[in-house]
Amino acid sequence: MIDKFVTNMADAMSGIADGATVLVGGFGQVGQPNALIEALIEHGAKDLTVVANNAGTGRAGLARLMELGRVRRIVCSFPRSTGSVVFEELYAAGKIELEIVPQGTLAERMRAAGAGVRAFYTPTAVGTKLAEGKEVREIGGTNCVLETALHGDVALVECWTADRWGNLVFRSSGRNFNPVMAMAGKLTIVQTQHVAELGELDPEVIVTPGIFVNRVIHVPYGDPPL
Amino acid sequence: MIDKFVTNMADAMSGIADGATVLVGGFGQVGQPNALIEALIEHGAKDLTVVANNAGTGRAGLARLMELGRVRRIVCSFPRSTGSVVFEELYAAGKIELEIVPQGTLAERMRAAGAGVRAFYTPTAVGTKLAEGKEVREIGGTNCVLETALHGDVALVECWTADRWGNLVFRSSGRNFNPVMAMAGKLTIVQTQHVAELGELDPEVIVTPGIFVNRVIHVPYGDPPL
Amino acid sequence: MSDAVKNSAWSRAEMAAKVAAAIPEGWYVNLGIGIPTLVADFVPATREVVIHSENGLLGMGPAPAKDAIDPWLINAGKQHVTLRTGGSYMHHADSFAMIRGGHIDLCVLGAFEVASNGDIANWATSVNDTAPAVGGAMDLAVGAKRLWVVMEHTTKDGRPRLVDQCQYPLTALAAVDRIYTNLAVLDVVESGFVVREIIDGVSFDELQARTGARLSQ
Amino acid sequence: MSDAVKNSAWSRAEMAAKVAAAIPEGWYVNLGIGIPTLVADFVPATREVVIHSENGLLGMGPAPAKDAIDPWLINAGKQHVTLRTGGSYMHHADSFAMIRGGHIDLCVLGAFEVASNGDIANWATSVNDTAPAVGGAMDLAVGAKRLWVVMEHTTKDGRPRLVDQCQYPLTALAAVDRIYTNLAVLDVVESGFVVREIIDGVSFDELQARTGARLSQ
Repeated sequence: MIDKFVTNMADAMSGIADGATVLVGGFGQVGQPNALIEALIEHGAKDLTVVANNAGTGRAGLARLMELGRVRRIVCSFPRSTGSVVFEELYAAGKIELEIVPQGTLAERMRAAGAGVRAFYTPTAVGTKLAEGKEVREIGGTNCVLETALHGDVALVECWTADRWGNLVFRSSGRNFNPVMAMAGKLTIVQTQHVAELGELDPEVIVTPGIFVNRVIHVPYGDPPL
Repeated sequence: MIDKFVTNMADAMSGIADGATVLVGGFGQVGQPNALIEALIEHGAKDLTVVANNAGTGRAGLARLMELGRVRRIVCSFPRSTGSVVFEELYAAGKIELEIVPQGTLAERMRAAGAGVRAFYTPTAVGTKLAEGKEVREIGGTNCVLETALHGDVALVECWTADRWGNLVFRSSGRNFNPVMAMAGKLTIVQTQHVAELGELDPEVIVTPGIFVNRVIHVPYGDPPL
Repeated sequence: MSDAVKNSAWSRAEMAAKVAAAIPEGWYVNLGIGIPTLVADFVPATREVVIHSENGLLGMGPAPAKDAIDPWLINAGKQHVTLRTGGSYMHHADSFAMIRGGHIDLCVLGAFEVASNGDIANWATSVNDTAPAVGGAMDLAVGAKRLWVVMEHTTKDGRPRLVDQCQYPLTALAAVDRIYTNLAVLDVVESGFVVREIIDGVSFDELQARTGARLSQ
Repeated sequence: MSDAVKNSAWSRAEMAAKVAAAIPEGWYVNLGIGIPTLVADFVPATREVVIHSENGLLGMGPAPAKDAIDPWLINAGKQHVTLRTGGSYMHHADSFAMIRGGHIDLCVLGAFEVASNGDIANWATSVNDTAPAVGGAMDLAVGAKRLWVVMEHTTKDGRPRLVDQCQYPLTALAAVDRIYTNLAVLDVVESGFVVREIIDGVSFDELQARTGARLSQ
């Protein structure tokens, strides 16, 4: 019987190595795998590359992971936002590397990784600082930048309901990067609010089929903060 | 009020020009927009490029369109199948051009068109006849072929239920190429089995949001043949 | 500022209302942070305009009443919003496919500067800022069918924001189609900025004096 | 054929059963047309193996009873099938993302020829065929984590199908990991074909005599 559920965070985090690239789902406070991030802090892996839309806020979660010196590099579209104090400090002190990627290119690079596209040409960012050093090529009359697939060694994902095959559905804007990162992670770990029996999720409405999921842990943590 | 429904096939086909590239959904007999294909025959546009997984079977539908000499070129993954008699005749007589594309590359090229990716590198077909004349490049240790986005001037799509905004859901394996072609078509025309009131389709389960759809016509034609 | 400008300059709400008035029924529209967000409030409820938010909403509705907030439903600016009847949710790659694939009829963004060739600078506040937040601005500026900018005509200390060449880091090249400022509405065409409307009591020459590139009428 | 080969050569069903026996629980598997399709019938119902069909099914089940056919539910071979509890539907781009993105643990395909370096030829029946049907074969051969081939050891007129170099047009380079024939099971490793099992009563030398490339044990 396929059963991707694990019952404790040590099992959920098992095998995450130092130096790993970790994709972290969520947009704003919604759909963030907070319990998994806490578990990653506990787990101890260091020298990480974190891929997320933001560079953390406040001093908990991702910000805490950074503050502990465990993140060597962050890849994101929106590093500087309200409350990104830890990132600001580390960045000013030269203690963290930053790669800024346009949000759509970030999503598309991970989707490419998940879909076996090795690289692609996009007009986004042509002629800007974010295209510096990248190959530019005219395709059908439009200048495009060459962008490469962005894989994760690990993806941390939050969802609304999961079953034991790892089929996932999401809630509202909690979907965001989560399904894309699930595809792009070699080891995809999911925290779910609710557990469904196999077959309870309608095959027509499953957003992330279990093939993209390795482990699921039930964390009914409730709503994002208002 | 947005209302993408049209009530007759002449309105549905309006503006399809000679020389157009027409994407035709369906896989096997399932999810094929048969009524729209018939209407395209009636409409009269010629010198068409048709993109579909198969090159038609029997003497109706796509095969009929070809037999009438209206298709200059077909792009597909599976030209020669049981009953593809019309294609075979035309091809043997040099009366139709053929571009064979691996099925996954075909889907990905249309997805690229819909998603603004202008071209991409894939390892599929490297070292085969289907990569002849195409750029090959090593990316991360893997040889890849450069494939370009495949746009449609028109996409003909079949779905299970549609609402007046053009939101679509599909039935079972009737989904196949339809949502991908809906994204890739400049003018996407849909035949739907059922009509839903706006709001009846759960926002969590809409497969093709209305942004990808231009016109919908209600054709409750029933089940594909067994 | 001259008295005429002071008296008749359009407020943020007036600018947003002007943009809203120009959006026809049926358009798919993405609204950036700031004044662009206000545009939605000025589209009459009877006119169906479908608002896209890049974090995976199509058919975004207005802010909810305080006691009806859904904590799971936010927009790209992280504000609590609603979903209209007919709206749908999608993941980030599908959401940006809508933007990058040319399916959004109109994107409205704020900006620091717009050049007469349509270049836009709206993401980095100085060339020395090494960690600016780009978000979806570059995708939107390049991908949407039309890009309209809403911004003050000049900086607080009076420097023009409509210029021959942007000084701030660029967001996209030759992307802007129209600009709504507090003083005027301008289109960007082959030859540069064309003035479509000026606030009451201000002449073309007065507007030109506040602009860093040649205007035509 | 020698009597020993005649008597003990594996049937199509036996080949399929051998493949099935080697698939562990939890694998995601795509089965090509022909003998590979039969494999599903030999996976015990108690062992959860998730079958993928490239036309948008994950968790494909067996053929339905004649009076329980769903006309909307077919597989890549256009046969009517069922969906297992836990299965899901997806569109073609998402379905091939599973294949091309390396998420399928195993693909089982038929073939005309396999070369000792793992090259596979399975789509065009001759170099002169200008309109062969490739379907998803190239995507599967390149994309799946493992590629196993099931085929007769030789052609009907006795020519070897395991060769030093494929004569038919290639489907993919260096892609095959294992081959199940009616006479043997072979792995493809750095040095070429390695025999893992031979049918009863046939020697290594007899197998070598029917093979167009050097075998090792």
